[in-house]
Amino acid sequence: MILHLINKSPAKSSALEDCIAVLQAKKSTSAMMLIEDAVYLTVSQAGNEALHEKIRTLALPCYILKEDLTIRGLSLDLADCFSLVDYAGFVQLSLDYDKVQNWS
Amino acid sequence: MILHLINKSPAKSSALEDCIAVLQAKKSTSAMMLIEDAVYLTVSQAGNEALHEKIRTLALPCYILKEDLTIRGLSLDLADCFSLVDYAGFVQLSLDYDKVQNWS
Amino acid sequence: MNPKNILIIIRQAPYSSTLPAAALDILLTAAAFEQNITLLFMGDGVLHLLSEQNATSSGMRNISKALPSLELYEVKKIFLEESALHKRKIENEELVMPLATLSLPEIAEVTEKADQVFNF
Amino acid sequence: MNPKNILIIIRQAPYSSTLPAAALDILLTAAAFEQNITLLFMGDGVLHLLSEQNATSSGMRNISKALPSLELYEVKKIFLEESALHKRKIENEELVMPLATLSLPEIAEVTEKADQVFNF
Amino acid sequence: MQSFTLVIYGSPESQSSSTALNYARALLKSGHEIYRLFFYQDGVLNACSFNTPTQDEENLPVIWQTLIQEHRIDAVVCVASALERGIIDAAEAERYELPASNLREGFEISGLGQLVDGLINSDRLINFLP
Amino acid sequence: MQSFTLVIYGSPESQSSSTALNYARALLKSGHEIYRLFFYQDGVLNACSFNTPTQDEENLPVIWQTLIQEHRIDAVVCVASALERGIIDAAEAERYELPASNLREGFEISGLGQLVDGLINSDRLINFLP
Repeated sequence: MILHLINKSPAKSSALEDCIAVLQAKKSTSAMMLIEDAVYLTVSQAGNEALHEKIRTLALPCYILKEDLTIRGLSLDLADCFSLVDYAGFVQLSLDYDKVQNWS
Repeated sequence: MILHLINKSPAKSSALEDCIAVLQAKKSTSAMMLIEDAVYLTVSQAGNEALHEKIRTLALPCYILKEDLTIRGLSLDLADCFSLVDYAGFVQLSLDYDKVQNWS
Repeated sequence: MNPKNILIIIRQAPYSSTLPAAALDILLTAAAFEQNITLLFMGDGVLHLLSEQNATSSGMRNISKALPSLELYEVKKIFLEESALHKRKIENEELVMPLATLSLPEIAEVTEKADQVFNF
Repeated sequence: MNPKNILIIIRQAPYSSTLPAAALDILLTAAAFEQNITLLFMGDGVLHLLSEQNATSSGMRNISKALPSLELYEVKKIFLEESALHKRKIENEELVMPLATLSLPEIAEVTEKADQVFNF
Repeated sequence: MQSFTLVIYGSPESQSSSTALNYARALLKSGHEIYRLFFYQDGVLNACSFNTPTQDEENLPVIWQTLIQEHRIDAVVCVASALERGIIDAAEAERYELPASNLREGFEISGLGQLVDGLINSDRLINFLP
Repeated sequence: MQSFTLVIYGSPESQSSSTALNYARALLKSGHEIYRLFFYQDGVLNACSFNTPTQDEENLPVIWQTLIQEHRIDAVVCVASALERGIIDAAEAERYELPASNLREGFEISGLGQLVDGLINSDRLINFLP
C-alpha cells in the first residue's frame, strides 16, 4: 500500500506514466496523489484524457491537491477518476498508506 | 534565418516538437542546435526515431554539440539528420544566423 | 538608434518555473527603454491567462494580475497561439483579457522579423 | 532495531539533475548506518551506467565512476529495469558493470517490500 | 500522534518549498509532530539569512524560520549541499576565513546522517522534490 | 570581431552555467569579445563568494571569476534576483544591516536595464536557460 506522490506536469515528465506502468504490472491497493504541476493532468486535453482513461482502468484512487488547482485557476469540477483533497487530507493519506513514494 | 537552440531532453520537454511545428509552418533557412540534455535525442529509441524522421523531412540542419555527447558517454556515430559541432562551431553558428532563439 | 523588435514568448505553465516572471520583468524594462515589444503566449503559456488564479500559498509570483496593465507601458502587441485554447478546452471568457490569435505560420513570421527572441 | 529496507531508484538521465548524485550520497550514508539497501536503475537512469562518460567540462558530478565500488560498501543488490536497455538499443557490454534485471512486476514487489523509497 | 521527517530539496523559488511548508503546517494542525526538517540540495537556500526580496513576494526563509522557532523544530541543513551553495555557519566562516555566517538562526548545519536518522526514528519520511 | 552579451539563468548546479562558461571561452578564443555577462534568476548564485565545495566538484563561481578578471569582462548580477536569493554587495549589506557582503569580487550588482543595454549595444545576445 503505497501513496505515489507525483509533482510534474504530464507534458514535462513521464513520472505519471511510469508510475501507472508499475501499478498495472501487479495488482495492489496503492493510490496516486497529484500535487504542484501534476494537477495540470485535470485539464481536458487530448493527451490528458488518454491518461484519465488509464487511471479509470487501474481503478485505484487518484487524489488531487485542491490548493494547487486553486492557485492555477483550474476547475474544481473534476473528471470521475479524481478525488479532491486539501493539505489535511494529504497528511492523513500519508499515514493511511504504508509509505509515500515520489515520482518526479 | 534563426538558430534554434534546444537544451532539454525530448522525454522532458516539448521544446523540440514545438520548434519543429513552427519550422514546418513556414519555409525558412533556419537551423536547430541541440545542447545539454537535448542531445539525448541522438539515442536510437522509438520516440526519438520518429523525431529524426521529422527532422529529415524538414531538410534543415540539426547540429549536435559534441562535448555534450562525450560527457554523457553517447555515441558520436550519428544518424544522417545530425551534424556534430564543437563549441567553436557553436559560436560561429550563432553569428552565421541572424539570431539565436531558445526553446526550453 | 532605432528601437529593436523584441519578441517575448511565454510557453511554460504558471508555477512550474520562474521564467515567465523573468520574461515579464524583461518586457517591462525593455518597454522603459522604448523598445518595440511583442508578447506571445504559446502552448501551456496560455494558462497564465486564466482569470481565477490565486497565488497566495505558492510562494511564487503570479503574472496574470499584471497582464491587463501592460497597455500602460505601451505594450499593445499581445497575442496567443491560435490552437492553444481550443486544445485545452479553455473558452475566451475564462481569460483575464481578450487577445488576438496568431497561427503557426504567423508565429514563424513574427519570429523571423524580431531582432531578439526571449522564449521562456 | 532492525535495519530498514531502503530502495533507491534512479530514473533521471545524467547531467539533467543533481538528484542522482543526491541519491548516491543517501545510499552511502544509509550503508554506513548498516541499513538494507537496494539500488535500481529505471528508464533514462540506465544511462548512468554507460562506461564512456567524461564529466570534465560539465561542472556536474558523474556517478558512473562510483558504481563499481559500491560492493565495498556492502551494497550488493543493484538492478536495472528489464526493458530499459533494449528500448535504448544499449548493449550489456557498454555498461560500467554487469547487472541483474527486474521486470515491472518484480519492481512493483521490491517497491512494496521497501520501508522507504527514494525515487529520483 | 505520528512523527514526520520532511526532506526539502527545492530552493525558495521552487514551489516544492512552499508545498513542504504548507504540509508541515497541516500536520502540526492535525496534532502530529515534526521529528526533523532536513534541507538538502537547493533546499539549503531556504536557510539563507541574507535574502531581502524587494518585490511583493514572500520571504520563504523567514516563514520557515518562524515555523521552526514557534514549534521548536529540529531543522538541519546538509553540510555538503550548504558548502557547495555558499551557506555557511559561524564555524565554517572562521575555518574558510569568510567574513560572516549567512545561516539563518533556527537552522543547524549537519550531515546526511541526520536524514538517515530521521528515516529510522520517525514514522514517516516525506520527500519534497523540486 | 563581434561582441556578445551572454545571459546566465542557471545556478552553478545547473549544466547551463557550465555551457555558458565553455561558450564564453570559445568565443574569446575565436577572437570575439564579450560586451557583458548578465547573471539573472538563479544565475546570480554564480556570483556568491561563500561557496566552498568539499567534493571533487569544480567551484564554478571561482572559474567564472577567473575568466572575468583575466579578460576584464563586465559581469553584472541582477539586483532583484540577487536580493531574493541572498546575494548582497557591501552597500546592501549596510542598508539591510547584514554582517557582510557575499558578492564575489569581479561581479557587480545592477538592474535589468543592463540586460536591455546589452541587447541594444552588442551584436548578439545569447540566453543560457537552465
